[in-house]
Amino acid sequence: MSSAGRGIFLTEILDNRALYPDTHVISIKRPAGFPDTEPGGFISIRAVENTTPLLLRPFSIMWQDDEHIEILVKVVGPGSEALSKKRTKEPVKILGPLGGRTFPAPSQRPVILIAGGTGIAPIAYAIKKWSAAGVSNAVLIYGAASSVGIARDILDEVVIESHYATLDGSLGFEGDAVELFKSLALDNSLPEGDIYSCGPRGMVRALCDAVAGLGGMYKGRFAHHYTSLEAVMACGLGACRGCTVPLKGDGESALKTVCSDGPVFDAEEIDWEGWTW
Amino acid sequence: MSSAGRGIFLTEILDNRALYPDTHVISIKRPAGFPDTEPGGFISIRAVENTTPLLLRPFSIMWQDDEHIEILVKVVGPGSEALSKKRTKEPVKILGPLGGRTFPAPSQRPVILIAGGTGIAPIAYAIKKWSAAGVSNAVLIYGAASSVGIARDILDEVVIESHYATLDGSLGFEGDAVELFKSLALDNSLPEGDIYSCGPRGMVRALCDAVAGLGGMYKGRFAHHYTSLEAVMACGLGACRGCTVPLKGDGESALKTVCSDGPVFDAEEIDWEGWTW
Amino acid sequence: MGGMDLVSGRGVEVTIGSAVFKNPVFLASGPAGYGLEYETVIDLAVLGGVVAKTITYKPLVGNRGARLRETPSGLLNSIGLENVGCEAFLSEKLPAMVERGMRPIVSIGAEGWEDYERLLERLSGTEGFDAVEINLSCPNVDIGGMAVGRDPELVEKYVRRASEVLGGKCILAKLTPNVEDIVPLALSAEGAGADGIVAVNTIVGMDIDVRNRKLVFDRVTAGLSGPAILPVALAAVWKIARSVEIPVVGVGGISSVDDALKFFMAGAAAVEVGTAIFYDPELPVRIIERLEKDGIPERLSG
Amino acid sequence: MGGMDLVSGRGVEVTIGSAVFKNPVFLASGPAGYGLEYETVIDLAVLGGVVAKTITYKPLVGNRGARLRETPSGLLNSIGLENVGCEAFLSEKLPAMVERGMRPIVSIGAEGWEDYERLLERLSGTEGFDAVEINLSCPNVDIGGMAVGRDPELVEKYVRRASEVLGGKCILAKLTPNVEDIVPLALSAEGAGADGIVAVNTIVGMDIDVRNRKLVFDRVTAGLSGPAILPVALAAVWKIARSVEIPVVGVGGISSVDDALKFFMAGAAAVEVGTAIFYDPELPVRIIERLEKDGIPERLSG
Ligand SMILES: Cc1cc2nc3c(=O)[nH]c(=O)nc-3n(C[C@H](O)[C@H](O)[C@H](O)COP(=O)(O)OP(=O)(O)OC[C@H]3O[C@@H](n4cnc5c(N)ncnc54)[C@H](O)[C@@H]3O)c2cc1C
Ligand SMILES: Cc1cc2nc3c(=O)[nH]c(=O)nc-3n(C[C@H](O)[C@H](O)[C@H](O)COP(=O)(O)OP(=O)(O)OC[C@H]3O[C@@H](n4cnc5c(N)ncnc54)[C@H](O)[C@@H]3O)c2cc1C
Ligand SMILES: Cc1cc2nc3c(=O)[nH]c(=O)nc-3n(C[C@H](O)[C@H](O)[C@H](O)COP(=O)(O)O)c2cc1C
Ligand SMILES: Cc1cc2nc3c(=O)[nH]c(=O)nc-3n(C[C@H](O)[C@H](O)[C@H](O)COP(=O)(O)O)c2cc1C
Ligand code: FES
Ligand code: FES
Repeated sequence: MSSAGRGIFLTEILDNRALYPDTHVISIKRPAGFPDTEPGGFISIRAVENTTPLLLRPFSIMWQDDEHIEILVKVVGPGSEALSKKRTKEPVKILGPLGGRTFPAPSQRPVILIAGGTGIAPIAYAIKKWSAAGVSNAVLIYGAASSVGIARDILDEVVIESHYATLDGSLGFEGDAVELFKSLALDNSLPEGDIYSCGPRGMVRALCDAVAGLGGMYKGRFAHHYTSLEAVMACGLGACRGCTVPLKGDGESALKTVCSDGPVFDAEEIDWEGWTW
Repeated sequence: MSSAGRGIFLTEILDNRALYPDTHVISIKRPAGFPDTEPGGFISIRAVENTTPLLLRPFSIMWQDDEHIEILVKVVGPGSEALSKKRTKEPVKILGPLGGRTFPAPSQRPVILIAGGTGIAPIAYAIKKWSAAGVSNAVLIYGAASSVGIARDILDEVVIESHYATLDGSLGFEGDAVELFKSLALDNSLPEGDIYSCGPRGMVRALCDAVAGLGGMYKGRFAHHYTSLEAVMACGLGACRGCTVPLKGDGESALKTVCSDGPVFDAEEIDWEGWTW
Repeated sequence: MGGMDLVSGRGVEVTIGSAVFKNPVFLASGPAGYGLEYETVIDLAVLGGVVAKTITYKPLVGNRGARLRETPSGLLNSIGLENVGCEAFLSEKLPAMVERGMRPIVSIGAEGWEDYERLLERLSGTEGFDAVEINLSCPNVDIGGMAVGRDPELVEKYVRRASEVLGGKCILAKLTPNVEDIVPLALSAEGAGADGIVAVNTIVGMDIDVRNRKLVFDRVTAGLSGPAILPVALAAVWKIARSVEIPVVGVGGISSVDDALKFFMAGAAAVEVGTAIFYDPELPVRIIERLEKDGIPERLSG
Repeated sequence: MGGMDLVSGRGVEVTIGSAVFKNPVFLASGPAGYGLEYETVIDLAVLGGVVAKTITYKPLVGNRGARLRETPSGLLNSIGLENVGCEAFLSEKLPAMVERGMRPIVSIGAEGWEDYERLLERLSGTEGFDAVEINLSCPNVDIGGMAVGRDPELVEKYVRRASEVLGGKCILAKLTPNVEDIVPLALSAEGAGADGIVAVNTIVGMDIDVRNRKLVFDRVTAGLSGPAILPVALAAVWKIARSVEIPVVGVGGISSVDDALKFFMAGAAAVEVGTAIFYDPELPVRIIERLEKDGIPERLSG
């Protein structure tokens, strides 16, 4: 994603609805001049006027059209909590669009989209955007703690093959998204294609292990695995060098910034072992 | 006022109405065990959950009955702004009742109550409480920037002789409360009695000067002048020694704490000249 | 590191020198005065200790001018050691503290050496307390205070004298963070017989009233406390705890139960709550409850 | 003191040594990288100067482990001077900065004396910049940085060498507040030929991840910046401005226009905005607008 048109924008909240008690869909007025984005792109938001918390909070773009930018906000701390309380018409400052590398648009190969929890945000954007662009050979695997956490309605009318996993078994497969992926792969129910994932770090790492662990006829079936990562960020622009992720290197792993070298990375390149922070 | 029963209480907002855009009447549920108070008593409120602003904010009690504690909040900075946004049912922590010396209850002598701006809060409490207790020989002089700032309705049904001053002349006397006081005194329209005042420091100081400047037959007419002061406070309890006011002394003025030696002081004892902070 | 291991089932008593405190949560010297002022607000008897406002030999009136100023997540104060003096303290405040079930820790300061000796003399043989905190670190007075606390030799001299005169009592030395390296000061205090190190006092800062174009404080600078300084205090405690053998008492910016746990993990044997008492008087009690429930967190290795 | 006298009608140009800056508002070294990253976000050409990320002779990869941690009104960072090295800086970053209308101030650091000499050598005679800021104060590296900046003799040595080798350019010395008294360091720098003093860099602090029972930073401590440290930075600037003849550049916690004005009143000739660029990128421009409207506030007497 190019940085052209990137900026700090004063805009306003259009709508804020609680999807479930701790997760909100916030619709922000797309400011004039705010560029088009690709799935994996994100914005940073100033959640409060004062200095606690100090930094902007990054959120993946879940949908964007001429008038709206939509994000999914899970309340995990003071910043997300302040955001979850914002009301329609409240002014808000956003920095964006951010991200140096987003999810590549799928070519002919099928895509297997795997989301855990709020990781659904950029994945939902991908599904909606690409469905609209005619991509049809996509499969969604979406895991959450319980059926309450499976936000099916944010996918609206989009119909793609979808598989749900819940830890409590309240919807779909009982277990997590990675277990579901494995079971589908071993069932031969997944097409040969590329994986696009977003979710907690543990999930993405387990997914890498799962893909690597697939032997026999499944080996090499999933050529690419793109994943959108998270890290604590300050600038969001590649300036401060604060949001590092280690990629496998020759000797010591190389440090890249999640905000500007990512947030989308080749999952196989990540030095999971060395990523101790 | 004794400190018996003083404590930190978790209670809730019962009502918050904007008297005018920047001044709110906030009604707080009187917590179980919260003692009775006298006019001049105050509470300190935690306006935010986080640490900006850090300290509790002190507000005079404007009314108190079995169920309510009412305060008048003028928005002047982050703490009062946060308070002004609190909604019914929101939880709130208050420390109180605070104040070591409150307005003495009037005996037989008439009282002349003089309020400027939000200084009306403890004065209104005095009027309502004492009216209910049968005190009738009271006169109110109340000044504000404009008629909008004269909150007549907070005095409800209470009828005492009232004189209003507005800087823009939109209601009553054109000028400030002290000028109105002077003009009434020179007109011989004020009874011989004690003055109870609360308002900006400049107003109270000017009032002291005005009283002292009254010569001839007016001299000594107002035997006492009690005034409720403000200062930046941390503990509100006399512990930290942070909220000093200098009182005239033999040599160097003596430093007293507004929170526990006051907030009500004998106005004539204040070392206005030495109070440079 | 790694792993959750808070629950150790141990009691929460802490021993510093000759003194045993029933738990390691104290009120810091200053914000809460002599504790008495908070009497009806919190249950002071449940606290491990209450460090009284620093006393000097004679009463001090403290500084003129503004004494308090909020900063982002912080508080600047310039109280200037206003206190009732040792006579009134010993005859009025201390007995009242004891009577109300508080465990007093007597904080002592001085305007110079002679003053200090007189104060120690007056305290020696006095009953009602078994722990003393030497305030070697007040930034808001001209004589004594931080000026002494920055010089390892003076720290040594002051602490040694207290150990000699008050032999048998628990002697804590409270240090200033306004130095290049706090460790040599801690080592000096330890070498001179301190039973524990208290770190830290406030950090030198200042503010300006832009609208009125004037200095906020008559003495220009003041002492910064509150959450803003927690990272600095924590680093000081971490370093000292790795340099001395005696217990370290952590103070500076503690504003939540988690903040207190950080200090224990950094190596503190006890903590003091200062500024937070202003906006969350119940915090010390919540910390104690947590410690009693989960045990005192072990210090991190490293 | 007293009275409102901001409106002086003067221009906002500021001269430091041989360099004239069109206004006294700079971006501080580090948070904004080489300025380029903020290109589309703010109009960098209106700034008085952009202090680039500190460069060393060779590229540095910086620290492993977490690099950022929020604290109340503050930010701890442990970037560890990650930078592209002087070659890439001179061939790519600097020309790009100039091309985009920025007024670059080159921040230099070194891992030891030899490294420093090589860097100065490489910079000498190079075009494209006329001001240098010597980073004598990074707390996040083992060699060079703060270790040098705490020692008046080393400060003198480093600054003198820069003045010799880069003669003609404006030399700024950036100091650390992690000392007992910052004034002797400022005097050393002044004596060695610095044209201006920049105060302050970050304050040493640390944090602990309570839930996971582990240190946040691999190097244990990190550098604290942001509004939390403003009172400390302001006091440093106040003191330095009353001790040296050369201009002082104030940095530390500036988070509003009023904050910037405080530094001018304390005696700063210019200010730098660091951490605030993260959450309020437009702040430097708002400060400039205010200064252009009302003039640069005069320093307070005292
Ligand atoms: C590129 C990117 C996209 C993201 N997209 C989404 C999204 O679509 N929906 C969503 O709910 N969340 C998303 N996040 C995470 C979101 O930014 C954090 O949950 C939020 O910043 C936490 O702020 P807080 O003040 O509420 O909690 P804090 O108290 O700051 O933190 C709570 C927890 O979140 C972690 N955290 C703190 N700051 C960050 C940060 N800047 N980035 C990541 N984790 C952090 C902390 O380590 C802590 O464990 C995204 C993060 C990144 C980097
Ligand atoms: C005993 C007492 C009774 C009070 N009663 C009332 C009342 O009935 N109604 C009302 O609107 N206000 C009252 N005040 C003033 C009120 O406490 C302040 O307006 C409030 O604390 C400001 O907080 P802030 O964060 O909104 O503004 P800040 O930004 O903190 O301050 C704005 C202005 O208020 C002054 N101020 C700041 N803190 C205090 C403080 N603790 N005490 C006094 N002034 C301060 C500052 O000097 C500044 O000029 C009273 C103050 C005291 C001490
Ligand atoms: C208003 C105030 C008064 C203080 N007075 C003293 C004092 O008399 N003696 C002392 O050793 N420390 C004094 N301190 C410092 C505190 O004990 C404590 O070391 C410091 O504030 C840092 O802790 P905190 O951030 O929890 O407040 C005072 C602090 C404040 C805020
Ligand atoms: C992420 C980050 C990186 C920094 N890198 C540098 C640096 O490379 N060189 C330097 O001199 N100062 C560096 N600093 C310090 C700042 O320039 C500044 O002195 C300090 O942050 C205080 O100012 P502030 O509170 O406005 O940020 C850095 C600060 C931060 C937050
Ligand atoms: S957040 Fe600054 S480089 Fe990524
Ligand atoms: S506010 Fe602490 S003594 Fe008054």
